[in-house]
Amino acid sequence: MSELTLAKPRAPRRPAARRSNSELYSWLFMRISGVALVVLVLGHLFIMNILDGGVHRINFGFVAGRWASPFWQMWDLAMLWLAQIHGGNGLRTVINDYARKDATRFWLKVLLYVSMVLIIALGSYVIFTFDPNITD
Amino acid sequence: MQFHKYDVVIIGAGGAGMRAAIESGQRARTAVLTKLYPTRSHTGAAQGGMCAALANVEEDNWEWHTFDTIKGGDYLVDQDAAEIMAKEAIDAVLDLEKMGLPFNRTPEGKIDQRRFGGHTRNHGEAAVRRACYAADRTGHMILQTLYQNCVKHGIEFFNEFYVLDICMTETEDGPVCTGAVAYELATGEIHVFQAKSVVFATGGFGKVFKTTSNAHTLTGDGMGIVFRKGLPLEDMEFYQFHPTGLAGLGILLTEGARGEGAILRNGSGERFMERYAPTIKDLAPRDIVARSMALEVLEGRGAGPNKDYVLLDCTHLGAEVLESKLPDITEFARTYLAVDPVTEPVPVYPTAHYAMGGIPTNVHGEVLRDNDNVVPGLYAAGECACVSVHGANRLGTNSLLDINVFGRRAGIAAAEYALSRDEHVELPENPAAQVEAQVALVLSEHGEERVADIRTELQATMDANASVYRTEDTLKTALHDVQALKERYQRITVQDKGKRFNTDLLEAVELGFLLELAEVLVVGALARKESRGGHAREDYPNRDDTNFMRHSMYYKQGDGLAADIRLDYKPVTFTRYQPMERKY
Amino acid sequence: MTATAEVSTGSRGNQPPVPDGAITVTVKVRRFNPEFDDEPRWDSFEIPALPSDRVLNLLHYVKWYLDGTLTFRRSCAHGICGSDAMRINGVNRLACKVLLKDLLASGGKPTTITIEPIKGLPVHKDLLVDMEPFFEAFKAVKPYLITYGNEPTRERVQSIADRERFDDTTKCILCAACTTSCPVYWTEGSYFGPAAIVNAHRFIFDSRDEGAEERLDILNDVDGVWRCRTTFNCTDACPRGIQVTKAIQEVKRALLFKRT
Amino acid sequence: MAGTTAPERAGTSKGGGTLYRGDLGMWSWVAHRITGVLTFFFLFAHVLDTALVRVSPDAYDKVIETYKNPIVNLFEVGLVGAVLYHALNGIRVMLVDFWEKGARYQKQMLWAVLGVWVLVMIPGTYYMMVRTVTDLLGGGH
Repeated sequence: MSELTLAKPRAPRRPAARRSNSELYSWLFMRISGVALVVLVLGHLFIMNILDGGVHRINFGFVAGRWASPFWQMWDLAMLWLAQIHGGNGLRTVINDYARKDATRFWLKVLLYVSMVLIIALGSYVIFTFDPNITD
Repeated sequence: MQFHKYDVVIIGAGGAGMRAAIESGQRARTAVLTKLYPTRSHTGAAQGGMCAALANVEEDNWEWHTFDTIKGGDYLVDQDAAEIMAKEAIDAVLDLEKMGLPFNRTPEGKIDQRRFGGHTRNHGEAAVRRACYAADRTGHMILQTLYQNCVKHGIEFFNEFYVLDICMTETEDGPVCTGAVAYELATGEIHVFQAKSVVFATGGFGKVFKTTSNAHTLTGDGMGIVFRKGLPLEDMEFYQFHPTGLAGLGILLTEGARGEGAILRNGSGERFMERYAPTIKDLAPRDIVARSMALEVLEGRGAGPNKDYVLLDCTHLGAEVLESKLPDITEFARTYLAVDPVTEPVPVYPTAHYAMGGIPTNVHGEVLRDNDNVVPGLYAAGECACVSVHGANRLGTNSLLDINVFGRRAGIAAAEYALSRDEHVELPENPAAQVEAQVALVLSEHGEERVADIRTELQATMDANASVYRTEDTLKTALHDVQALKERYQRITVQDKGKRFNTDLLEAVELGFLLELAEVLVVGALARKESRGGHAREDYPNRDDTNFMRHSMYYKQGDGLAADIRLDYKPVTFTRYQPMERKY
Repeated sequence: MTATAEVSTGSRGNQPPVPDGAITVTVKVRRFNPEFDDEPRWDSFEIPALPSDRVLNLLHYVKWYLDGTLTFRRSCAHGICGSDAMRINGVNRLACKVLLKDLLASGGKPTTITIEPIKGLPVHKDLLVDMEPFFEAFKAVKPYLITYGNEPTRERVQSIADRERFDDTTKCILCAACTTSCPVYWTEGSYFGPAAIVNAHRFIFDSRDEGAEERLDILNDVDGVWRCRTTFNCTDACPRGIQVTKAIQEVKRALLFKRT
Repeated sequence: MAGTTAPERAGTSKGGGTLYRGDLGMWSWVAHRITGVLTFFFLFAHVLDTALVRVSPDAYDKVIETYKNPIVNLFEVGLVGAVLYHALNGIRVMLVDFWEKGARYQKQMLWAVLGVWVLVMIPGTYYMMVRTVTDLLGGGH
């Protein structure tokens, strides 16, 4: 069957191009990462602070033991990235809400993004290059 | 002083003003001047519906609607105008629907309709479902929809610009309207708007009464301005009292409640309307119901500790009907009287509601300067105008209809008139002089009378002496009081002398209009020695078609507040319905 | 009490008779007239009033008998025109919909009512604020029926259920109580605010409307629905009982899942 | 595009005035913000201290010792409390976002959040503090 090419009489004429969805994605990311972080962070806190003597058993050896397992490496890596971006994005909205001047807003955000990148880079570097046999 | 030039200037942004603006704004350069924000207008308080013979739920036609309107108005209606209104009602409703108004729907998805007072099938046989409605906030929806469409069409509003005068230029062919003068509330600055046509849509003057459904801002400014210009006002003695105001407060409970089946009961629980209007009972026109209620109370059959009100019984309607079709009035009763209509009857008493009279116009909205001639360039529509489609008593829903039909007509006529003129007619010399003097006078120190005192006393005497029932004596008392108050008004003072949002000044100016219109109302009521529609004289209980089947026309003679009022008459237009006794 | 004590006693003639059953309450009003004042200040007035009085009655008492310069907007006085939104005892309310009996201090203690202008809009004078930014935001969401193609001769057909879908948001009276209760709106940002979204919702979910996509695009913006933090202040403030937050959430979900 | 962006409100927030007595939801949001920001700042410190494992076991152990200090231990309880509230309220917010009836039950859900928080924090605090307290009181073994 050949297709009719008549214009639909009530077809909407779409004005203007779709804008950016960035705020939508940022909002959605907060929810998804939030769910993941509930598990990751609460699990982490439970293990580190409550289970089996809590913080008192933690030392270099404990860390070494944990990061010997790729599972815990991945856990900590995911937690690092998600928490940084989740928190960074949260702080971005706080800055947006309360910064009075455009200049203030800009510089605060620069500071935020730079520190986020540094921390994520440092954290990832530490997790991947951890050497249990490091010597003084 | 600032100066503006437009084709059309519309004064007032309620239903009629915005309906006119939508038409005019698409044809000519239009400005809308309003002392409020448009969405604050009192059209938004209208509840029940807007009648049109759509015949969506039962057989109906616009001729029946015409007849009901004429009979409801006690035959003082100009029948050509009533025909136009009933005929154009159908398109008026459909237009609103197309503009987006969310009417309630029938199961088939058409606009739903319900019964309303005085609207009947086949010339009075039984109540008919004619009122198109959106729950009990039809007026709110109309106002919002019209405002939305004004936004859509980019209508230019001057919000919180209080028009205090219009400009009239004398020409060879008589006076022509050439503009308006407004006081900008935000700054205290005077603005002159030169225009080819001016449309008044300023609403009523219900604030002459104490117990009223009207907003604080309904002070008859437009009618007052026109009257002060020596132009006539028509049928001002006909003032409608809505039967069901919350007792003591005047807040409106829609007639739609009775349309949905609510019943009025007196102190002993009797459905007293069966005695006064055996056929359509609680759905009789408002004047009849209001008088019946007042009589019940006068004769000692009222309800409550002081037996000074009757009861609106909605309890048998059920919570679901109340919540879905009458949610707002249910809430009003709960909020303001702590009465829950679902379980107990609501105390009600007639409340001042609507001015049938106003600025006389023809069916195009053109303002009359006498019985035969119009003022070129001057238009009026809505409650401030008198076409006259309401005669001596307006039927419920016909006001929302009036603003849409005649608002539209006035908007079109004003724009087309403006487009037909190449040049603006020159403004009179010093167009703002009078307003400047008026404002300066109010702000100057010239007495110690308080605006609130005079207004309170005015409202008290009007409630006591010129409301549902009137006699020679009460009206004379009222006239005496009003004139004494007018004299005291010369010595008012306001505390706020500033320029920024001086609402103290605003209230003082408004009171001046109220006093003037109250006097016209009382003078007219005294002169009309008969009972007809909303005007009920105890001393002349019958309708007198021989002497009074005619419109009253009032002219201000001379200058100043204490000037005389000249009374004249204008014949009623008949087309096909001869006056009959009015029974329901 | 300082300068206000003089005013409170009434400088012009007698006060109106005090009705039976009246109680005296203190009304503390936030005053500011940029014409004369550098800073906002508090004024207190002692007012005899009945428990059934609305807060608007108290303000009228002040304006009419104590201090004529007190400035506020009002019109219908029964909650349908939306003129007199103000902050009463810390929350946004319509002055004509709050009764004194609901504000009385418990146990017969003296009652003080604080009244301030709504937050987040520039104060013009006393309780009267600049509404223009509010209405600009309203206009920006295209708050009118958008359709394409030819109009039908009769009414557009709409089922009862489709009509019901957007009933709640048609109640809006544009009083700004919701928008100016929103903590995000108070800050310097240019958030559209709840009222604008409510009015967009009213059309987005109207089965007759064909402009939903345009409005959703607008609300998808930096200043749109994603700035909503679901604090529910707007729902609490709405004098018409509109479930404002719910409406905003429905717009968010429309953007997320299907766009209407 | 002109006409479709919300207007700026210059000179709005006149200082003074009373605190807005908002809905419970507003206070839950205030708490959510505060706990979020605090946790984020802690995260900075925590990544830095953990990074010391790349320097030397000694350096790391030294820093970790401070975590075992009674005062810091108390802060840890606070941290857990903050994170737990942020997590629970975050779940509430998501239910408001995605559950049809979420908006209607937001207050009940807030009470549930606080209830769960208390129920978890009581044993949580006990386990986190028990060793520190016994050490402090000179008990042992």
